[in-house]
Amino acid sequence: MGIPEGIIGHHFSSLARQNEAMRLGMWLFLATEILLFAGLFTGYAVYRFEFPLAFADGSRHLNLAAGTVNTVVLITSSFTVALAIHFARTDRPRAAAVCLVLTILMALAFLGIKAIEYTEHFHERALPGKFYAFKEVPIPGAAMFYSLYFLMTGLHGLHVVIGMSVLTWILWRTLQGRYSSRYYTGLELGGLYWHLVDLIWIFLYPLLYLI
Amino acid sequence: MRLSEADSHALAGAPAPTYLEDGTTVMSWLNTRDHKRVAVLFLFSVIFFFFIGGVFALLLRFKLLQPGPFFVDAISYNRLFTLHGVVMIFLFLIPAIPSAFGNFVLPLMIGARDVAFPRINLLSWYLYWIGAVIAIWAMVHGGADTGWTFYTPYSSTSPTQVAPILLGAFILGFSSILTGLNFIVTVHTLRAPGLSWMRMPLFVWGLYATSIIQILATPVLGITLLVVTVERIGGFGLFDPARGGDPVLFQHMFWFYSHPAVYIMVLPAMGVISECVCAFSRKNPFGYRAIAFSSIGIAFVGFFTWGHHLFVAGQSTFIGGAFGILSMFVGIFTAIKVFNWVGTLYRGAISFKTPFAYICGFLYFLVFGGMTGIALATTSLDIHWHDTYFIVAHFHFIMVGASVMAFLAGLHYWFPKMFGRTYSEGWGLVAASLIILGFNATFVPQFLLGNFGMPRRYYQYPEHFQALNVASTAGATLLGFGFIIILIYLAIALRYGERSVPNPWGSKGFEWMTASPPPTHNFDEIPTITQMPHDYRTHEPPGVIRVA
Amino acid sequence: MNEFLRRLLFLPDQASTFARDLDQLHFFVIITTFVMSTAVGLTAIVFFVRYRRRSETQTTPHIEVPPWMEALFISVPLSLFVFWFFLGYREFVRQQTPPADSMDVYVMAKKWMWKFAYPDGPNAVNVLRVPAGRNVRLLMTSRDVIHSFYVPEFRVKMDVLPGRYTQAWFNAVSPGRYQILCAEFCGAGHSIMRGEVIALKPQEFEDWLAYQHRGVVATQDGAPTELDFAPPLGNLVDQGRRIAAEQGCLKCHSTDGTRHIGPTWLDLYHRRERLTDGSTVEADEAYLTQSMMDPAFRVVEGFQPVMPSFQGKLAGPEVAALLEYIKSLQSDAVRTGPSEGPAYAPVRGR
Amino acid sequence: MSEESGASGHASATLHPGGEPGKHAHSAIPYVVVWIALLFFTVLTYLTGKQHLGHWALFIALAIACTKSALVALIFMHLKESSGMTRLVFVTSLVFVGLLLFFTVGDVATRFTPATPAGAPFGTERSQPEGLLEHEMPE
Repeated sequence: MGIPEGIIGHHFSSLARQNEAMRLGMWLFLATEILLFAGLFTGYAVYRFEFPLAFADGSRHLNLAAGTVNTVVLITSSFTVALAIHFARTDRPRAAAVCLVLTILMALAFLGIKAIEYTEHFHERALPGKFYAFKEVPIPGAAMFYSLYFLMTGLHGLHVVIGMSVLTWILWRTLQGRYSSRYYTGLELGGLYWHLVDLIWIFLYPLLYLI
Repeated sequence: MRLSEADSHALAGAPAPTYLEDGTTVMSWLNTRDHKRVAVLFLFSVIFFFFIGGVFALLLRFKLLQPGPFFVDAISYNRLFTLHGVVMIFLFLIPAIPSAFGNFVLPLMIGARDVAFPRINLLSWYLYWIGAVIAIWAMVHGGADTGWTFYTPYSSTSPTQVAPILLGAFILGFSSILTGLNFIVTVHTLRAPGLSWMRMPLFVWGLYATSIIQILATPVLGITLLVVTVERIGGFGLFDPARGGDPVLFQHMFWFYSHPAVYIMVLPAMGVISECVCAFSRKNPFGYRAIAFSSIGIAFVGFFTWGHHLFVAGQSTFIGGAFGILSMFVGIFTAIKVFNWVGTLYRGAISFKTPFAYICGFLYFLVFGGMTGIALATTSLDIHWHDTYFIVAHFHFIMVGASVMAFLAGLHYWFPKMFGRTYSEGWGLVAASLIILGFNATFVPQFLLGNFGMPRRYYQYPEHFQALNVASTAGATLLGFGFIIILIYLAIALRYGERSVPNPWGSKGFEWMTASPPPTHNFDEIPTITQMPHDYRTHEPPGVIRVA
Repeated sequence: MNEFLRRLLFLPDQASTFARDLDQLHFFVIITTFVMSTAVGLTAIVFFVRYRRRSETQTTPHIEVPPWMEALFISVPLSLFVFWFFLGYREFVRQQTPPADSMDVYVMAKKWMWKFAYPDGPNAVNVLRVPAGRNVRLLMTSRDVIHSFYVPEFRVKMDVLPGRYTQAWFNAVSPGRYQILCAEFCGAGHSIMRGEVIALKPQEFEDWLAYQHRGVVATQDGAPTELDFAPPLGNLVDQGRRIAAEQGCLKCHSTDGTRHIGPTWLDLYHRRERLTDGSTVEADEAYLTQSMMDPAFRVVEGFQPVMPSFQGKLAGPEVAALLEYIKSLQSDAVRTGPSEGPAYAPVRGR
Repeated sequence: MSEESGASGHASATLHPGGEPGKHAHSAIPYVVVWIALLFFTVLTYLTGKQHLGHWALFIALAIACTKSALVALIFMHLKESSGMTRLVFVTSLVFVGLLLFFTVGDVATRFTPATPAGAPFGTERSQPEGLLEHEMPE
């Protein structure tokens, strides 16, 4: 009937109850992720308050086009993940798999564009902390902006990599026919994680690129 | 589903073996999904680290017998107090009650067969050990000398092994998060039929509130430690004053976790006391709702008060006042609990057993420790007391006086439940009085030292502080003896103790609904709950397994 | 009563204007704490005895707290705590807000010493001289890690942060000596990072200031005052300055970076100097000591070998004091000339 | 928080459509609409961001970002149709982010900030003696 053997734990009374538990667990985990980033956002708020000019200048030297393209890429990948869940839910595993492949490709594209940006910064010596030697923005505080930029995008990039690995694993399970209208919680949880990655970027984009 | 030995026994019609008998190989423990076994693994781990931390403490106290250089050099002394703090907080206090006792009795109390995510539960224990091993590795390779608070810029410039300790604490944070996550989901989805929120045992309320803090606060510590690690290893971070960084920002982020973390240590302790007070006075809780909601209140308001650690740290006067008054409200919730515990005794049937001795200690230490906490939060008094031994004494009153007393109360209360054996009551009372006496002798002089003006983390101190320091060291020795006695008689009881009846205390807490020790799957049939916990209007002789 | 409680609680002397007020609050808080804890404890003990278990089959009635009692449980401690807070916060604001007429002293903390500089010139290491009965504001910053300026007798404590200024103030009520302790952990020397506040009679303080102003170059006239005898801790720099003046070092070596007959002492310590023979040397203790004893052996490029040997003229401790004095002369530390300290008006909040 | 989720098994079935497989047809149209809306808001934030609107810029950017994330959370992440508890978890986490931000920035904004001495190796823009911030940003 589409529910693989051994899906329900012995301690749960029903699959619905177990799904509810897993979903709640995932949301709690996402809450911890949000608070993980909250630390960096706090640092950002404090230093933007202390160094408004340096932040404006530093922001203007980021690659706005690349940032915007990346935003579109991530939003679209979020969309395809939502579609993948939709297709699994309506018993169309092949379409779901295609959507997941698209998502993973977009994740790779995101990382590629980010890598290009990082390379540019490296050549300009617009590096964080003590490595900062960017000639165009010599004012104090700019090093702090770049520290924050690298910490925030770096941690976010790490999450993209993790999300991508999770989605690859889920793609594999989808291809095995694990998910259907009867049971798709695994896919859904992976999707939630990916949406969170998107959610964080939605805030990083205006805060870093559009000051 | 794995067909366990318990199942095969049940099929054969024999009484189900206890969880202790269901597999005796090492792998059956290391690869268990049973919340009770994970709890026992945690229990032995935290006790192990408690003694390690205790040895550090005694070495520190020994050095402080003399005002000048003595016994160890300054750097070793600094490493010792750092390790004492790190071990006691991250490896003992935070996991002690939730991960050991919570894991064991929470599913029993809510009539569940296991926690929601048994594998994650086991993972939490492994993460604990990974974190611990990294921390131990760092200790062996020179340790760190920053204090457990890791204040920057000292921690980003100290030549010692700070990075691995930070990493260890980061991983231990993960372990703590996973336990909290598991508990919240378990409470939401696995309660037995009839167990409404307003019938949940108070210990479960305490653990639920604790879990909220673990979920919301621990990640902030994680990112803070990560940023310091990046600053140390990578040379860039957010706290370097040479590049406009603000060391006070670190303190804000650190205490955003570490103040609520105090409640991670104390809320489960309060839950244990709520259970024990009812069980040993054989009385329903005086104010069930008040105790339950004040746990949630503490979890919530506990987040609004972190700035009272920064009154003299360069924080603004205005925000200091805001944090000061918000801190007063946390005190109220604790006061409500204390009054209700005392109220529970009214017209009860009090039996002065070993756990009850710890309850008395707990009440006294919590009231005194808590009131000095309120005094500290009055802002101006904190100026003189901040970073002196007064603070040291205050938080030891809360952490040792309240949390460790509750840990010991729970250990004695649930010992028959966990291992099906009884311990020597006489030795129990001897150790309890020794510990309560030793504790006072250790930390009351430290309050006075703080008043006198001795800053904390002092290797050498002006000579006029010596008398009080000697008194404190003498008390610590007594305290150490007390703990060793407990270790000995419990170890003996574990092996040679008399078999306990299923409910030796005649308690009507829900965890006693099943056998002691419980079978692997906890209940042959999931019970239906029809009443509040600790309803002593009727009597059933101890030893009868109630199926409610 | 005040004195009795103070001694009972092991509080140090009340040597500043607000120490006494704070202690009153302290006593009030501690006494209410004791009264409340005792009340709770006695109630519990009465219950222990009155309601001890009489039989193993005893049952108990179901009693729930009446709402009015719950309200009492909340309102009584809450009003008490809020009352404490407002008493305390009033005092806190007073402590955090230096009066406008304060005399300013800059404090620079570093591992593990305190440097004090007065806006109009003199500076000192580990010894803070202030006039008694006058408001003194400290503007403090650190060169390395966080320290904390703590004088128990004044009930004053304030963290000293790198990268920004914090302030504290006090008013010493009577002349005397009070220990300064570092209260924020700062490393191996944390517990010996001590200094001393010497509160002087106003006239003595003026004399001391004038003496400092007359400068280090002038020879001493008149009998040495008590002030000249350095306190036991951390006075090497002061001694070194006096020796430098007495021995005439400062006739050739400047301390403010200007070029004179000999190399300036400012920032000399650990400076790499190029020598006349083309090699370089780091001006560490060894080189500095050697230059006092055998000046012509290694001469810095651009200077003439005119310095006399001080072999036999300087005792060992005096050399050490001189070295400490030279070490203390760091341009980013405390200035010798009139200070270009921070403008004290807060940037915002006009 | 007092919902009887633990005691009543049937309640959870309504919490999520996954509990009742295949009962009602699920439509993909909301996802497409949200996707287009997200792209629209991205363009909007890009355009307003390039105007450098001074004090309002941050406010507008954050308002748009909040709208976008609300869309993602409600539709893509199915928060609209989830149980009250998951919503509570999400909202609580945001509240605590706000808490951390509010008090920390509140501290920095109300601190005693003496002007730093000229040539000091530290100090922030706000601590410059001249009213540097009165000027608008360059460009």
